[in-house]
Amino acid sequence: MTDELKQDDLVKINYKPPKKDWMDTPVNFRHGTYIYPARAKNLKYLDLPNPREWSPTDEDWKLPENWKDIILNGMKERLDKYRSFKVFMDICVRCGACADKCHFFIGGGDPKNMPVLRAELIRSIYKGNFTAAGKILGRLNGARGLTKDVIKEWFYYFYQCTECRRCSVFCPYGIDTAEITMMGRELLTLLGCNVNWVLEPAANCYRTGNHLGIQPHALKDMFEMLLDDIEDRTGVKIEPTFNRKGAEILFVTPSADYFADPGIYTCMGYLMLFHELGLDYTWSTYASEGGNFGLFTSHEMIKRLNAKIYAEAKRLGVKWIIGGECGHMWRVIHQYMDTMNGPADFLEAPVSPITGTKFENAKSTKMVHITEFTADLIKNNKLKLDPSRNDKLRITFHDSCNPARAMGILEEPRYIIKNVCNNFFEMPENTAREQTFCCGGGAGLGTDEMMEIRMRGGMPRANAVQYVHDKHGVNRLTCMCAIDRATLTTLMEYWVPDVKVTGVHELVANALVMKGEKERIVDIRGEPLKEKKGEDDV
Amino acid sequence: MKLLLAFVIVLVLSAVPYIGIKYAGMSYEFGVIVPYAAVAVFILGFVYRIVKWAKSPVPFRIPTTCGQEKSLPWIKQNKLDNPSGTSGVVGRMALEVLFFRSLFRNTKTELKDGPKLAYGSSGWLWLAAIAFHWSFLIILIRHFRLFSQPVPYLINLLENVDGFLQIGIPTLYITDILLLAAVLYLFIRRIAIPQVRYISLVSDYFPLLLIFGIGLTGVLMRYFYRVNVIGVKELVMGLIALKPAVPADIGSLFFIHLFLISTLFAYFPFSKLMHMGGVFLSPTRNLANNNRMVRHINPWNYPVHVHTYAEYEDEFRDKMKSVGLPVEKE
Amino acid sequence: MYNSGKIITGLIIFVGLVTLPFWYSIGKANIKPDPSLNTPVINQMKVKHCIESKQFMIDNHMELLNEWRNAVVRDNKTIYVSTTGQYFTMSLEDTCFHCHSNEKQFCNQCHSYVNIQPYCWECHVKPAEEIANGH
Amino acid sequence: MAKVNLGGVEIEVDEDGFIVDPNVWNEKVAQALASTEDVPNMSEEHWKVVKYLRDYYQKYNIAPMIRKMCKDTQVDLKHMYELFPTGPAKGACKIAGLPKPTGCV
Repeated sequence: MTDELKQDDLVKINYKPPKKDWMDTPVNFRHGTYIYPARAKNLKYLDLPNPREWSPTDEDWKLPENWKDIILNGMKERLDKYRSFKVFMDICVRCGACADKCHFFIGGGDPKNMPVLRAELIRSIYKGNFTAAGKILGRLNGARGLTKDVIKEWFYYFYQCTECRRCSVFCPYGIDTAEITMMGRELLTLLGCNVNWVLEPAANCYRTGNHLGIQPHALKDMFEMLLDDIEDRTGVKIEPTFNRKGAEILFVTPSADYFADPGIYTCMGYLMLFHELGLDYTWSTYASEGGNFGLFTSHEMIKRLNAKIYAEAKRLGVKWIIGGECGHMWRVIHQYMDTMNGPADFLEAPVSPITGTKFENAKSTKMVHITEFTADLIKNNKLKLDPSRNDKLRITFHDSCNPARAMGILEEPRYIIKNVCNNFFEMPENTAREQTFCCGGGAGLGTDEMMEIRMRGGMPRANAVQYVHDKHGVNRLTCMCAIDRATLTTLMEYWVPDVKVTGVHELVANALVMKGEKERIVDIRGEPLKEKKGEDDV
Repeated sequence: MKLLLAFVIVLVLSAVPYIGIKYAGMSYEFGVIVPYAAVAVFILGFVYRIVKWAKSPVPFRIPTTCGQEKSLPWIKQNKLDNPSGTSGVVGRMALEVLFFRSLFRNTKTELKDGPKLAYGSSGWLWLAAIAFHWSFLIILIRHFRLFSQPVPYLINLLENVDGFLQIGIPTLYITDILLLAAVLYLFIRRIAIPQVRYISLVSDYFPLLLIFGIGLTGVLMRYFYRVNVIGVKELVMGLIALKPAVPADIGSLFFIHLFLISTLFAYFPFSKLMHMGGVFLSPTRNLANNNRMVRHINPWNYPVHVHTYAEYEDEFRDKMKSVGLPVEKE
Repeated sequence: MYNSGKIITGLIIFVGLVTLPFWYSIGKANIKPDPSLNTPVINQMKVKHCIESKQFMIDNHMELLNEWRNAVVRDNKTIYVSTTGQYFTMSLEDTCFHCHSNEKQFCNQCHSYVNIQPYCWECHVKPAEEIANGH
Repeated sequence: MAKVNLGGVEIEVDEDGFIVDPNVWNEKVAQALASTEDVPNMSEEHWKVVKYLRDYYQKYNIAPMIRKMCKDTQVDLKHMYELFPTGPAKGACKIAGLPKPTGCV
């Protein structure tokens, strides 16, 4: 995967744009920089237009005959529906403050990865077709005609944006490239120009309830395995319930948490925590996915996939919902769910049954972030914790883009981490909190065929980890996002191999002193709690 | 090329009134009709653009949060960068509009050997932007002395503050220098930084040069080539009293100044300069981050196809039963 | 969500601010300045002529006065030779106000019209108003 | 999608060479796929893993967690990488004719 990518080549970055105007520079599809197109079967399953076999490297993309009208009508519709889109199309002054804020530009130097230029890709079409000045002045005003090459360019660059919103922090008008990329992808969806890494999870999620296509019996089997491991390591036997009506709380988390390394350790953390609390909660196989790859497809798809959470909460008759550690999932839950699929008036405003704390900030959506829930437990001394069990870990924390910049959930995970481990080190200021850098693989880019772009885009993040690794001997990168847990793992293997990736609740799992547990000699991964002498890499 | 074109356009725009006044005696056209038309276009155009934006709803509440959310009571919320209510939003917008809060965060990324990425704070763009916008505003307000009779005391005060250095006769205004310097900086920056030059359009160079032209003609009139300021005020007062008359011998420099301003006003609503109004409508800044507390309404929310639980159970019922998962229908 | 109320309010404020000069001028008489030369000394002059041409004085009196001040105070020079070769004492009170003894009717006419506040009077004493009778 | 000759049969594969239809899989196909994944000879251990994957997939329509795969086949992860140098998810699953997993993995 990363074998053929040489770091020495990757870091030779030329930030100087070419002489030729960007409008005259066609896109070049090169392996490692684009994602395979969505399979026809996935488009069909989701009733999306123009299912077909094609490849971005083909000359002919098999677009529908009236593709131009589709795009222009689609743009008009979205300009009328979204003030953000309309305003962002109009007010950019091209000051360039965003340019070196994008991880893909920093790590690659492609000028079209400057957020301003990414937006110009679509703004130029807007000007040429929807503004008088653009129609009259044409290129002088940055307008251009809509051609098939434009569509190719859109496909290339809107799938080289992870919708991380870092640029929008710095933009004097708050122009949010995520919003523009989302529009671009919606328009591409109208032509059936999607990527498989997004649409297959979306189709899976639609059908089986989760991205990975885990069917209910398989899900059960996976949990058996996790529960065995927990028993093996702690001596505590846990029996969670699934699809149980009448539970007080529904718990929803990304499916990667119960399928893939290292997410499963975080998942064990949830299981152990809830068991220890004696929480009256249930998992669902129908709403078995917190993530929402609709966010990377279209607003309509967000709603279609997200609808399951409230529907299942209603069916099971729970009072409220807790959500696990995931990034873009929380963008959807925090910023879209209630508007799209609410009001959730069949639920109750969340109250922690353990501490009695009312989660005022979630009283309408009725869904609480697990780190809010756990931080409250710790603050109220409801957990017995032994942070020394994490002593071999020297930890730093990666703020995942969406929780940081679409929610502002910054202190809760830090509070937990500081209470469950003794060695915590922040990454540099310009790379943390609202200025955090993307893992390089968000928004549906986390696939192997994108490896070059991922390693480039992840470089700023990796570089900051390298910094704390060198300075403080950091060997564990904590995050609260399932995409992060997958993509940062690869990123670390490539750039900072001594650092492993973990979720917040994996650290909780290690530190949590459970009733009736046996003496812990291994951590939740089954590795010795204490480093053997001589192997200490601190 | 783009730069040259913008330069030529501004030159031509300066030449037009000069020729018109000097050789065609069109002082009424340039002194009355053009300014009236420009102000009308500006106001109508501005309102039109805002209304056009306003017609599109804000379907989702999508603030960019730049600090700690409001959550548990013992966690300190960053009320300005992540507001949860109206007062916070007003504060955030005020910081944004008056002090360019977001631009103030600007950093410069550098890739050093290692590879090591370094992020230095980079305040020059912010400084120039602040100097430019505030100077422009103060100069605009100072011009009120030509638009009012008697002149309000506040204008005197502003003039005194702006000219407190008491350099030269007539007194040098600090904002005059700041404006020209800032525009020059913004302009040079646009040419000198390769990435910024790469993204720059004619419509980026043009307003800078136009404003520089306005500032320059203003400064020339005040400090070097005097025009008949009494005549200027008579013209202006006639215009605002809707009894336009053009006094003789004002001096063509003034008409160049006036024409360039008129151009700016008329150009404003059709250009990126509308960021002045747009910044107030930016959904990532002007919304409270109270998403989970208060439901936001999307006026065009419509029903979509979903995969219902019933359909799901129908497909997987046997498998569910095989592992003891409860089902609705046996 | 349209927020039309807020937007309309904002627009009204904006248009109000832009058109403020129009509103401000309503009901106010637009009196043009009319500097008066009606002083006893000027009235007695056969040829009414300042130290330089009228146009020069209109455009440059402030700089001339500034130069005079510097010449007198810093260089101890007190004689000004005009372009026509006449000699004048560089003195605001003795030369200028000798003729223009009507500050209110002369200086202030234009100065207040365009809102200029010369700082002459920070040092100099304003001349007693002398307006010729019978005007 | 491209068709390649695997074990004497023309089979449709995706961009990464995973076979599209798991039902066309047989041992000959597996042999052919193995040679594309740096597994020149399929040993008994290889077959044990591949057959386990097939069985699991047939039962659950998905590849097992890597951890589970190691546990159930009694092949530890390190050895798994020795057997399948391109990794258990990519190499072993591909040889077993399973589709590539997608999502946050």
